[in-house]
Amino acid sequence: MTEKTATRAVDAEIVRALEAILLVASEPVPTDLLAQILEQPAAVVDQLCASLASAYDEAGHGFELVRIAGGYRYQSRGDLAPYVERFILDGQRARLSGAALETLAIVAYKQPISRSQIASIRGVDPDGVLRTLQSRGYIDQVGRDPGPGQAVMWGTTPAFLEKLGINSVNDLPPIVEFVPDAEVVEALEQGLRIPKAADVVSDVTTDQPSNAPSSE
Amino acid sequence: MTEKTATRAVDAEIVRALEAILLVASEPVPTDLLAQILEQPAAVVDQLCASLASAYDEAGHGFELVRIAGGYRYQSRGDLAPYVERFILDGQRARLSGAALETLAIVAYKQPISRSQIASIRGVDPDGVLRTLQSRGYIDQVGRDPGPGQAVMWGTTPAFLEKLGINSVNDLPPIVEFVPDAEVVEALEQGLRIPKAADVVSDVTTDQPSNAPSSE
Amino acid sequence: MAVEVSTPVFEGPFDLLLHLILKEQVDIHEVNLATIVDAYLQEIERLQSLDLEVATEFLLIAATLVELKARRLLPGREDVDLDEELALWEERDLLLARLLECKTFKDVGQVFGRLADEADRSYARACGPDERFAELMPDLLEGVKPRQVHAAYLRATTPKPEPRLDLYHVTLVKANVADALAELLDELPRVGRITFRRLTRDFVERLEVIVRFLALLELFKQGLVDLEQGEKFGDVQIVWTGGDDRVSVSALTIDDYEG
Repeated sequence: MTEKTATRAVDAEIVRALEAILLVASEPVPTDLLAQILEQPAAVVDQLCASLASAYDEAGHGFELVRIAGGYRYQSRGDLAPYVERFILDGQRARLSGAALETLAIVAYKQPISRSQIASIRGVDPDGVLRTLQSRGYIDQVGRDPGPGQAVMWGTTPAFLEKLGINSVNDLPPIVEFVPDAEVVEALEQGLRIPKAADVVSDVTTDQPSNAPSSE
Repeated sequence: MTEKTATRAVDAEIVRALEAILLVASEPVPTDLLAQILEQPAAVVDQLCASLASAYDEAGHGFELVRIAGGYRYQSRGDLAPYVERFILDGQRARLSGAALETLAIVAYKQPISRSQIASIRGVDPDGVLRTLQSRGYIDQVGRDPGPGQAVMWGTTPAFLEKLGINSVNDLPPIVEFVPDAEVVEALEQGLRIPKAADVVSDVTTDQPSNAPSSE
Repeated sequence: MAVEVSTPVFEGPFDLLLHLILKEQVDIHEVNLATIVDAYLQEIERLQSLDLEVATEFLLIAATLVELKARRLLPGREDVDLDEELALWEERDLLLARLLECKTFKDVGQVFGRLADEADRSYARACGPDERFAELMPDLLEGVKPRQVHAAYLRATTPKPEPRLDLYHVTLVKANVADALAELLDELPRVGRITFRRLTRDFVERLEVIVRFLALLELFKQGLVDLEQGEKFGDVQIVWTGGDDRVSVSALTIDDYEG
């Protein structure tokens, strides 16, 4: 009994950490990984998750903690699906942004490729875009870099090939040695010119702060 | 009173829907969108979110609901960062340099602002810093100066608000709060004092022509 | 990533000046402008690889400081030219205002740093809807052809032209001691003797006059000119003593002034 009371005190912090980890996870987190991070036996983790799940049920939250695919994750409650559906239909952008398409193209041509390799090509943090692409099922984690750090490696999915109507990434137009296209050469040459009136107008209309991407 | 009780009943469902939607969102969800989906006035949504946030605080969860960059989102609690960082391998966040922070400060308070206006405040060429900030997505070109030269004007992005953990630039403290206090002003004034006749004599004796700028 | 212009210690002229005034000086009532000027000029000399714009900014502030300091060297104060006095005050107030503004944003920058550090400790949920809702997700790739993926790849991997920012709307005074020296070395041997007032009468910008004065001091130090002033506030007479041989700017070691 005394043992159990001591465990309870530790639990409070562990349970909060559990919630924090599960919240930021984008896929089910395996028990073993949770056990390792929280420095607790797997059995304890399972037990904590179970009681957390029933605590959410009792409190009547709109989300639940479920055990799925060998791990734990938060998800919205089934009865609230109509709201979630409305959110997905109303709230999602219907077009892949230019940045997302570029990132997808990099993954397609360079797979398997790590987040940091993508970052070094695009010059920006690709996390948000990768999440979007993954949530749409166009890319997925295809393994880990065997080197130090074991970075997650990304690749395209069969769904991606299907949407593009090709059988394999080899069917994508081949990449030849880089030759800057005319537009780029011109831009380099004109580095210091005043933009023409037409450019100015389009710049002003398209570059409002509110349109700036938030997580690309 | 009866009215209030009726509201409560509706609220329970709305609050659960709110939780479900926020759980599946991959970026901050604007009040207006929530209001539209939940068919509630925006003010009610804001109020519900606020009370939900404080309910989480009181319950001592490992996550919190915050208002950020014009919307609401779930995030892990700051004190649990050590656990979350163990989970997210690439969790290390890049810190901004002093120069980057100062430039960001100028852009945040003076936007839209041109490169040369920033240069005149900081006294140094801001191009490198501006490129860094733009590639991180914290600032963006928000248009062009209508005047001659049509300088590119810079402004902050939603990603900047997220980086600082604030909802809007209007939440930043008024700039007057940062104006150096009297002591500093006096020190600067004294430092750049134009001497009166009395000072002249003593200065002449100490300042030899050898103090003139030389190239050796 | 671009190389940020920075000196070992100070990031810019304001940085340096703020430091000199606010930190070096113990007793603010005993602040000696001469000390600041000397320390400032010394620091500028130490800076080897300043780019032109920063160097100009440093120089501009140095010029103002030198002018303030020169005030102390001038004999007698009874018949001060009111216009000049006023101009000097304006110059000083401008510098003061810029220093205050710079200090203000330095302080804001620190607050931003604290906010960012605090915000960095929290991680956002960004998971998105689970597979139960997959059907609802609009197909973002609808209509996208392999050719467009190819084009996007090329766009992503093509080095972007450095975003050059337009400068023409800025009327920066690009005064430079080296250029001033070159002009003086061309002009003075020809005229032999000239007053400072005449030498600078065509200049509109105050800074140009100051830079010309600095160049003249340089020549004086090198023993190429004599300077005479017959009376208080009288014209400064400049006499070329460098002989008839052409002296080139490169023969004078003035590297520190160049951008």
